[in-house]
Amino acid sequence: MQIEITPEPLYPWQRLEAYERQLAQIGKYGATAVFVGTMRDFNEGDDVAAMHLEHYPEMTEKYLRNIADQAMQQWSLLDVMIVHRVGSIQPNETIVLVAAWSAHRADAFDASRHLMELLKSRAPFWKKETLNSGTTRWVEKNTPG
Amino acid sequence: MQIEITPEPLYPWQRLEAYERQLAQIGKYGATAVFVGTMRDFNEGDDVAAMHLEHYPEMTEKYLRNIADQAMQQWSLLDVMIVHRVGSIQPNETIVLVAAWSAHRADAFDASRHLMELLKSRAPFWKKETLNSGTTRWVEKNTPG
Amino acid sequence: MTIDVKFFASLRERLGRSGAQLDIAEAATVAEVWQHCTEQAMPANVLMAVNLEYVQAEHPVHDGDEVAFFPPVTGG
Amino acid sequence: MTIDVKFFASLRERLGRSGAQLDIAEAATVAEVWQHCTEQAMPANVLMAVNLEYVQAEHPVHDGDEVAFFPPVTGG
Repeated sequence: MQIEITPEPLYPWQRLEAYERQLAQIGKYGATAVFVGTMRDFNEGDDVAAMHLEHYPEMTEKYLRNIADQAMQQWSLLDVMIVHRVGSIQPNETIVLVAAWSAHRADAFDASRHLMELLKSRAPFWKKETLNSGTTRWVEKNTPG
Repeated sequence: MQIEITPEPLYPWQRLEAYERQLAQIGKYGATAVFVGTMRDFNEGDDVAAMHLEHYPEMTEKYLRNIADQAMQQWSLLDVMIVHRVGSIQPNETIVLVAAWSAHRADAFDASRHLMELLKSRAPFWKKETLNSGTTRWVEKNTPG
Repeated sequence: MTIDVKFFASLRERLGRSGAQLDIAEAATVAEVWQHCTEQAMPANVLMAVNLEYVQAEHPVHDGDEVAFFPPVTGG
Repeated sequence: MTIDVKFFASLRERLGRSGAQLDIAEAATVAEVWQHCTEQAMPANVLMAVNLEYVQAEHPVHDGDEVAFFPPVTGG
């Protein structure tokens, strides 16, 4: 299991490739479901130039570990990965990567989606956007999935 | 949109990285949902040494294009990718890669899962397993997702 | 009329051939194509396609059609 | 008793500080911690945590607790 909050650029496909190379369960997982959230260059009808992601370090990490542990119990999973960016982010950069490995595709699909919904609705991260006009604004709320 | 049936080894994460590099909608997609199906080294209680994947070339390609086109109409998607192996496959090799790009995560999740269910239930592929014992057998049916 | 018949996977192996060129005098259904080609009853779970699209056994066939029979699919 | 109070994001900016060390005489609830720290009514959508776990406003606080207030989350 890998849970990470990082201020560094995140390359999801490289990350997954590297992670799978050292997965102990080679030959056991038949299904991998992945979600990647990417920063868009628009939001609420405005062009967005940049974003800053604030978080509550200890609580965010604890929360992500908890939901990953719960997912491992709720579904038949072999492994789970959650990586989330914080700090300054540019359009088209990856914000979040969630992956679930299972022997069965329904478990992988259900778990990855459930983790994303919990992350979006309860993990203590906050986005502040800088518009092309130079104005900054806090994103008010996440849309339901 | 990319639909491909290939006898060559498939490296899903490299494939996605290369594909995203030339995506025209940079900055427009906020959500990418991916499913990767991998050959397991067990099935129905037996150890599996190798697999051969047969298909009905013209119909399979047509079917995959149809479901991808329908998904583009049914959901708000920016792009779709389906790549499927045929021929000889070893345990831990990738069998199928499905990806959906959208501005919204619900569309990406729904579309990728729907495409996998349609592919599993109706795309004309057939698996023949070689067990560790040397016996070969056709896989009888796919499990519902 | 001429019908291009194809068999796949375990069905191909059981019948011992991957297909047939069928010449029949009159319009027929997919089920009749099966009867002309094989000496067996059609297994209940056989899937059928005409010109690359799924059809039912009573679907009509026409000159030049490609008719395929195959077992439940197991891709992905 | 001593309570470590934290504010995040737009709430931190609106209150003009990221937290406070609060010394209060008696056991209190999270809502009372808010009242001690700010001169404002608590916005309806504020989320609260004690020792890194979500709680409601009437949750009790104890000596040494870390109490956090923040707006709706927008990660992912």
